Amino acid sequence: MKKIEAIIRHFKLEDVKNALNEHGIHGMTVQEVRGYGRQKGHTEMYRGAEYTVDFVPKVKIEVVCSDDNLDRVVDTILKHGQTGEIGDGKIFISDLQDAIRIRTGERGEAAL
Amino acid sequence: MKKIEAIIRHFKLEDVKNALNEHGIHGMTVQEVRGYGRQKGHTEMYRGAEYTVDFVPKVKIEVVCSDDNLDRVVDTILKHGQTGEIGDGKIFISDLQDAIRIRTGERGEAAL
Amino acid sequence: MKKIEAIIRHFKLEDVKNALNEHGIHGMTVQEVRGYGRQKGHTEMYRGAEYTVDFVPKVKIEVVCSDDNLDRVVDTILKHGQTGEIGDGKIFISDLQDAIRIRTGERGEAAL
Amino acid sequence: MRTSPRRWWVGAIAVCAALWGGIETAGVFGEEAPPEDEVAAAPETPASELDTGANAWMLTSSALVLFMTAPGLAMFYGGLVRRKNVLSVMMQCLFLMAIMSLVWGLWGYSLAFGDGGRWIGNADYLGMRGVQMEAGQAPMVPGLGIPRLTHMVFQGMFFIITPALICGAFAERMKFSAMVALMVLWGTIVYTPLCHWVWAEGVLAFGADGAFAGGALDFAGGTVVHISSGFSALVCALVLGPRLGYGHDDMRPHNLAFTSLGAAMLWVGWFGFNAGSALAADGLAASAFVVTHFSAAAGAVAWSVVEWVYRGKPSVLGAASGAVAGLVCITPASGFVQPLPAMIMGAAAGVVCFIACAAVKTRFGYDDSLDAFGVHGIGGTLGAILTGIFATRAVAPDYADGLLYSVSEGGPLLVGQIVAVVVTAVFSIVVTLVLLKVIDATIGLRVSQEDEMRGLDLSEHGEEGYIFTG
Amino acid sequence: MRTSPRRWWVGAIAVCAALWGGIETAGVFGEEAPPEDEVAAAPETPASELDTGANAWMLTSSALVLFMTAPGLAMFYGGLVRRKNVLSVMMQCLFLMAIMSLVWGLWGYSLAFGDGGRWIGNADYLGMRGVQMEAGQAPMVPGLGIPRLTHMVFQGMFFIITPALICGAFAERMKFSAMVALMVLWGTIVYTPLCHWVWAEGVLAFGADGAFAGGALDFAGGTVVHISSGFSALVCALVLGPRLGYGHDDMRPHNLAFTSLGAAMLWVGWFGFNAGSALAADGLAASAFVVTHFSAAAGAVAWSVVEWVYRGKPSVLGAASGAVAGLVCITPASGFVQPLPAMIMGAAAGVVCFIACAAVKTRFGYDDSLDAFGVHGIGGTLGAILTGIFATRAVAPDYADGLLYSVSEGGPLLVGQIVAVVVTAVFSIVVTLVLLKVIDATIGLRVSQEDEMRGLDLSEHGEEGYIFTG
Amino acid sequence: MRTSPRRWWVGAIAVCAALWGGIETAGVFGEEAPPEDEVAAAPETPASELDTGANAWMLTSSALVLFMTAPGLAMFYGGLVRRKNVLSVMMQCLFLMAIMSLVWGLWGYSLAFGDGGRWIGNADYLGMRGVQMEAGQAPMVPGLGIPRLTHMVFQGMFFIITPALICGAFAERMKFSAMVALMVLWGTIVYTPLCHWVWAEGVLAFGADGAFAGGALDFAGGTVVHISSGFSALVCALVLGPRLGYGHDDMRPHNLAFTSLGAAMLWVGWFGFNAGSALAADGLAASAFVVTHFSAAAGAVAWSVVEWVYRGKPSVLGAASGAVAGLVCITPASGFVQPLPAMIMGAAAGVVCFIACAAVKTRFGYDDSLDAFGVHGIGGTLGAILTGIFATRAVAPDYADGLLYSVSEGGPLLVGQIVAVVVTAVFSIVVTLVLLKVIDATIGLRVSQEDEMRGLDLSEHGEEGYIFTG
Ligand SMILES: Nc1ncnc2c1ncn2[C@@H]1O[C@H](COP(=O)(O)OP(=O)(O)O)[C@@H](O)[C@H]1O
Ligand SMILES: Nc1ncnc2c1ncn2[C@@H]1O[C@H](COP(=O)(O)OP(=O)(O)O)[C@@H](O)[C@H]1O
Ligand SMILES: Nc1ncnc2c1ncn2[C@@H]1O[C@H](COP(=O)(O)OP(=O)(O)O)[C@@H](O)[C@H]1O
Repeated sequence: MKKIEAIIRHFKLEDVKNALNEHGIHGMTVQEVRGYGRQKGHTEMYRGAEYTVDFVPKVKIEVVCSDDNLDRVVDTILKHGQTGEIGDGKIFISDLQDAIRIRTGERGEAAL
Repeated sequence: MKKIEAIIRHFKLEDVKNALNEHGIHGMTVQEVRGYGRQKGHTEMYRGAEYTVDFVPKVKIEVVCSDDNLDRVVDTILKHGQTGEIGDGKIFISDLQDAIRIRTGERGEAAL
Repeated sequence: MKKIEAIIRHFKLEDVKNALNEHGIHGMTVQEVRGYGRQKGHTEMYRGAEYTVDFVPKVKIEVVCSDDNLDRVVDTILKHGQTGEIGDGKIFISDLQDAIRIRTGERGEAAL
Repeated sequence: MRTSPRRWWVGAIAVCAALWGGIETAGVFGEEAPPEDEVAAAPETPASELDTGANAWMLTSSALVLFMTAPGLAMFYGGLVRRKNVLSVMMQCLFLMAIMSLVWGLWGYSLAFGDGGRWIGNADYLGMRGVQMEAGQAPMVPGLGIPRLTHMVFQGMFFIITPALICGAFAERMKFSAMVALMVLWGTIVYTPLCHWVWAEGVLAFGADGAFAGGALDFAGGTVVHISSGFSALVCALVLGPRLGYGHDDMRPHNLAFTSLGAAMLWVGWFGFNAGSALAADGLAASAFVVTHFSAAAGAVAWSVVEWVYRGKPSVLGAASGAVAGLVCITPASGFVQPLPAMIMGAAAGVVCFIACAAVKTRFGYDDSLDAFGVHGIGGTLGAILTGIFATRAVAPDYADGLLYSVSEGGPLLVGQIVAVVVTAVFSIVVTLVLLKVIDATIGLRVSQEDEMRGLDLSEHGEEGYIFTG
Repeated sequence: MRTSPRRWWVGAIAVCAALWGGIETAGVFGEEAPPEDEVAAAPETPASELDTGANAWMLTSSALVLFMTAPGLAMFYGGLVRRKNVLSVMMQCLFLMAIMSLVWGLWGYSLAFGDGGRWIGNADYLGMRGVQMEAGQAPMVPGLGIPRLTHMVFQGMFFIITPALICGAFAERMKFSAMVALMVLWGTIVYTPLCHWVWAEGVLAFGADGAFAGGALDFAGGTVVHISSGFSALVCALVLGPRLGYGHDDMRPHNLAFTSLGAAMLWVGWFGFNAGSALAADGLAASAFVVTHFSAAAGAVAWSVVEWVYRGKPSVLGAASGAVAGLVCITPASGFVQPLPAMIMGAAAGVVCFIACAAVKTRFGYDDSLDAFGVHGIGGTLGAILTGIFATRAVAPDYADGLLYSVSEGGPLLVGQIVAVVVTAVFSIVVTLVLLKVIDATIGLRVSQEDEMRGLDLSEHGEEGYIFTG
Repeated sequence: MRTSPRRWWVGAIAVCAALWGGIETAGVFGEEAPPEDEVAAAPETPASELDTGANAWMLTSSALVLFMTAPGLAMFYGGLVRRKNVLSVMMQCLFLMAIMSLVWGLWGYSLAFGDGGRWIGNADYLGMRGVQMEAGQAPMVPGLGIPRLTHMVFQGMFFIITPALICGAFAERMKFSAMVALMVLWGTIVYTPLCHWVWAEGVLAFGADGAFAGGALDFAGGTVVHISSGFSALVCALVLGPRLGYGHDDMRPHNLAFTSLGAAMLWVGWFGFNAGSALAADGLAASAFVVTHFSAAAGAVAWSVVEWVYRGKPSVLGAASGAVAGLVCITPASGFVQPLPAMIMGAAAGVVCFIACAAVKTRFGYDDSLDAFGVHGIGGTLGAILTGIFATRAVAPDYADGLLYSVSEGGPLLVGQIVAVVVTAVFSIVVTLVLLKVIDATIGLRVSQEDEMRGLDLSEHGEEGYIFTG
């Protein structure tokens, strides 16, 4: 099994989710993150003080899938997460040893 | 060492934490996530507009433990995170190469 | 490639980010987490009710880097994340199979 | 109330006629002469001329009392619940502002202030007849410098906030529909008679013919507003039972910034509540304003200090709660006591209500979610009793000295105060209990477990309070 | 307006002179005698003595109307947008409070209320001449018990909130600079003439010489405030086009707690708006206060109930919107109708505005972000028409009965009301359209796509609304 | 003050007696005759009859001024700190509302307004003797249409907000206990004498016998409120030192939505502050209301425009700060200047305070967390000086023309204004410094480093502002 973590733009989340869903991926977990990278942050001014804000709000999607599905997931995210501008984000792929469904105790791919 | 990520319901967090603690697991990291899966979301209405909200608020627990403790942690989460209703969540298990305690620089299981 | 997850104190984030940047690490992803560990929480009182809050706010940094850079990143975080007091946090290191830049589709270290 | 059951039907029928057939019922729309007795009353008080200063102050006070319910109470209570229920609380306040106003205009005011004898008003003011303008003139309240419209709307604001206070007891678990049904009935069956008993020469009015134990002093609503709502709240908390996970789950207030600001708004609005109850912009209004302020101040200090001593830290929730406790306690006394006794009353309320919320509730284990009973029931009772002690003819020469100043006058007064507390509490408890049972059997009182866990904002109203992502 | 183009230049020049050369222009600073016609007017009304009660109420009302714009509207609107635009909305309200006040003081009041004939005021009050104090005396408004300063500042608060209402239509996408330019021009070219037409014996004033169709009744601003802003808002929504991602992205209100509290503040402040429009603290003010309250109440109930029936759940946004709709609808009628008709008007507004927001907008697909047209345009139009039906001489003997009470009087009145609606709407639409085109060609109306996506708080103001981390 | 040290002890002893032995001290509870001199004063001003309009306005104003401290200032300041300190700021405001009111009622009012000579009041009003009602009558303020109770409570609201303003300087690091001690002492030792000097025919009162340089004009508290608090704030900032991580950590305001709304509330409340200072509902009140409004407007525009020009973007924090700066600046002048000069004063304040906050503070590096000195100290000083320039007998015939209108009168006036600024500043600085040193040596001023990092909400009050999880 694979764990795919993708850091994408907020307004792409809905599209990516729907596309994954259409490709048969019906589970994922999402969280708010702040990213630092090539995409520049901005400055803010409060009375006398200027603050440089380097972190940009992003969304992180985690999808666990079978090895077979890996490419499908990655391609879908690539396709639907892209704008072509700096800051589109990354996909990170790692191995997963096991998955368990808490409700039933099912293990492995059956748990997804 | 293993890294255990469990996505559970909010109101189970306290129980799971206490149970892990009783089983000698004294460290974990928790974050707010939103999950998409079999559990249905809901619709919201704002004047003319209807929004379908597919993501459900969940909590993600991360526990890093020695290989020996893996089963104990998994069993505890399974037992205390269960309601039997759809949406109880998942446990994901992966290998961890190393852990370091920032305060002391200790490595490996000593860092936990 | 390696994935380094570090749980640190909020007010160390700026220092760690700058130090990593100086060491040539120009990308990272950050999230708000709550940690449970040796560092004690606190109690809060609301009229008649007392609540024990065991979780302490922390920041989690995720850095993906090449195997070569691993030590540099770890050392930097260790150096700049330390206060010496309980609760400085942990660094967790794991293997990463692949990284992809969504904007371009580049893979591997080129994606970072 | 039970002595005149016929009147209820008269009222109900009349109001329906007024409403649905109203377009034809010219009287409702202003072309009929005012009711006879109002006309008759006029000659008695030829001096009842408009005092624009009084009217200005009373309109301002009306706005201030509405301001108490929302944003004030909505923010105060809204901050105390969990995030997932913040809107349900605000909705209760906002909807009560609306529905209770309609009830008040249609039949509430008439039942409360119609000149109907000792138990209940009459149909004179149904649908605003005799209240609204006639031939370009607004009927005046005999003996006062304000139009009856002003009196009606000022009192109507009390009719809103009283049920809204009760909502604190069943927050986070009651069905919205059941809440609406309860409050319309409660307002009609509990509030309007009580209001009549105390403020319209009824059976609890000081010095009224045939008043129980000589009647009681209640300047701005210790019995009518706080004891009635407080004890009804207790009944609600007991009948509905505790929230799921009470005592176990994290039920910390989700937004104490809101609660602090809401408490301050209540404090500001309360000047309208108490000083407005002078029904004039005179020295008595100023005095009521001052004692209200000092009692709130002393309550906030007292609760904070008790916390400081017993728990090591003064909390802003404590200061806010203490201020409200002080405000509740001074309410019945505000037209009868001097400034320094007001400080003592506020301080007493801060301490006593702290104990009620922190110790008594814990011991008995009921879940009065936002301490509606602990603050309003207990604070109101304390205020009613202390009024019997600290009232003075120096402030209100036509009434009576309290026990501190005169044993001969104060003794009977204190008895009257206690009788009024008991009557109000028992009446509120009994009727509320009956109403809850009826509603439980018909509509049902509580939301489902699943809905309660998901939060009432989503399950009852299909909305979320805050959307901070994106 | 087009009949007296010369006046514009007179005004503009005079105001510049007053401002920049003002230090020398002693008159501006108070040493010159009041303008001739004001002095001349005085003898006509020797009875114009200060009524401290009226003045107290009008100052209070002025504060209440400012309170409507901010915190009220700022909180109401601010909660409805997405998190990333909350400050931009608040900035619009706050900055309009500032800039419109300056415009009003410098030339707006003079253009609106100067005694200049049927189309526009004159230069009499430019730079506050004839308004400000002279020799320790504040000039009075002839026939009223209040100083002209009070009248000016009360009316000035309307000059603030009217453009602020429009902001709801183009929220989340308009350039701040364009907004400022638009509103200064709009206030001068649309608002001041309209205000003159309706409230200064102009072409829409009931019973004024040469008024269109006999003129219309508008007690507190159905045409001047709500129809003008509502239809201008529609034009803005159409010209600017929908927000990026409209109909696709998540555009749920980010803070309905704010919106609920803001609605309550609007409700409270509206007492100043409507009852203050009596310009006195008399029975009429009380009556206006009462009908305002009842209409808001009925609106909130009606909208909620419609939602409840058609969508299964009553929402707090619905109750809040309904209350505002009821308040809008009663505004023109508030000095002319009785309490029960006010309930009917509020209920009608609740239903009609719900349909406008939920069905009409969806069908036509324009993006009136916060329903400025749906609530103010539609609600204001409804109110103006219903005034022609429910107005009664029982409340305002000097005016006319509506259709319900008298066909002979009510028929013409209704025609006058409809004409006023049409004139106001057409005038507002045309001028707003021209202004938008001009601004689009010069400053540009919309922020860049990138800025819109990043949110206006950051891109236009360099700030963030909430920083909850750390 | 130093000339009558004996009086302090008299006061302290009397108040203790009044409080603890109070139950027996009948006088405190209203049965004793008013103090001799009050009775004696009455015959002089037989015309001092109750003006209900004035009283209505003054009670409203009192409510408005309290509204400024909380929710107004609490929200304004609360939004400016970091999330972890939001409650600590709100607690300061709420607790000061409470504790300062008690101090004012017990001895503050008597020291400030007792007829005690040039330096300090006397014991006449200790514990509300001579203020509270006697035999059903509220003692009147000689020469005014309002009861002394009204005067007392109105002035008491100033006694609350002044120390609350100082809190901006030491936000996020001062011990709560130290804050309480400081403010009780500061109120007694700094505020009450200053108030007496300026408003009770003391050494800074314009035209008073033996006033320094002929005294100064201060209508609503430029010296008493803003300069005193502003300079004391500077001392606090310097003595406490900067916050941990100042200049390095992220200290952005955590909730500018709150700050914007709070600023609007301050603006609304300020009408009570300034127009209420007329102590009547007359033309002067209207004038003060108008100039207050215009100055706020000009301040908001000016600050925003300066930001726009120099930094590229106008910010809502800028607009809000500018409005407050304009309000501060007009405060001393509000009963003496005309509308257009008020606009100039507001604009000047917007620019000058911007420089003070953005440039001066940065250069000198002190950490005045929320710019209490930059806005109130600088803005108050500017206002006091400009009063000497723009004051005119057209508004206040009994006082003096400023430099703009008359060199012969304005010159000396300006000197008097400057002397008053210097005296107030020096007095405030010196006493505040001493108080801080004493408190530092006893209670300690700052929380521990650990507590500061954890945030004062948790460490000082055991609470959290927002709990958005779950
Ligand atoms: N080395 C890294 N480790 C973890 N996350 C990273 C890393 N580099 C970038 N990211 C994440 O990816 C996001 C996008 O990266 P950025 O360099 O701005 O644009 P792009 O991916 O288009 O080159 C960042 O905001 C950050 O969240
Ligand atoms: N493939 C997946 N990858 C990552 N997270 C998942 C995946 N599937 C489910 N989840 C997470 O598990 C949660 C529960 O899943 P769901 O299908 O609703 O219920 P159940 O686990 O009881 O079958 C989801 O809300 C989501 O957070
Ligand atoms: N076993 C663990 N798994 C995951 N996270 C952990 C674990 N132990 C500790 N943490 C994280 O590290 C943080 C610091 O740990 P703590 O024991 O308090 O201090 P220290 O690291 O100095 O010993 C915790 O708040 C938690 O977020």
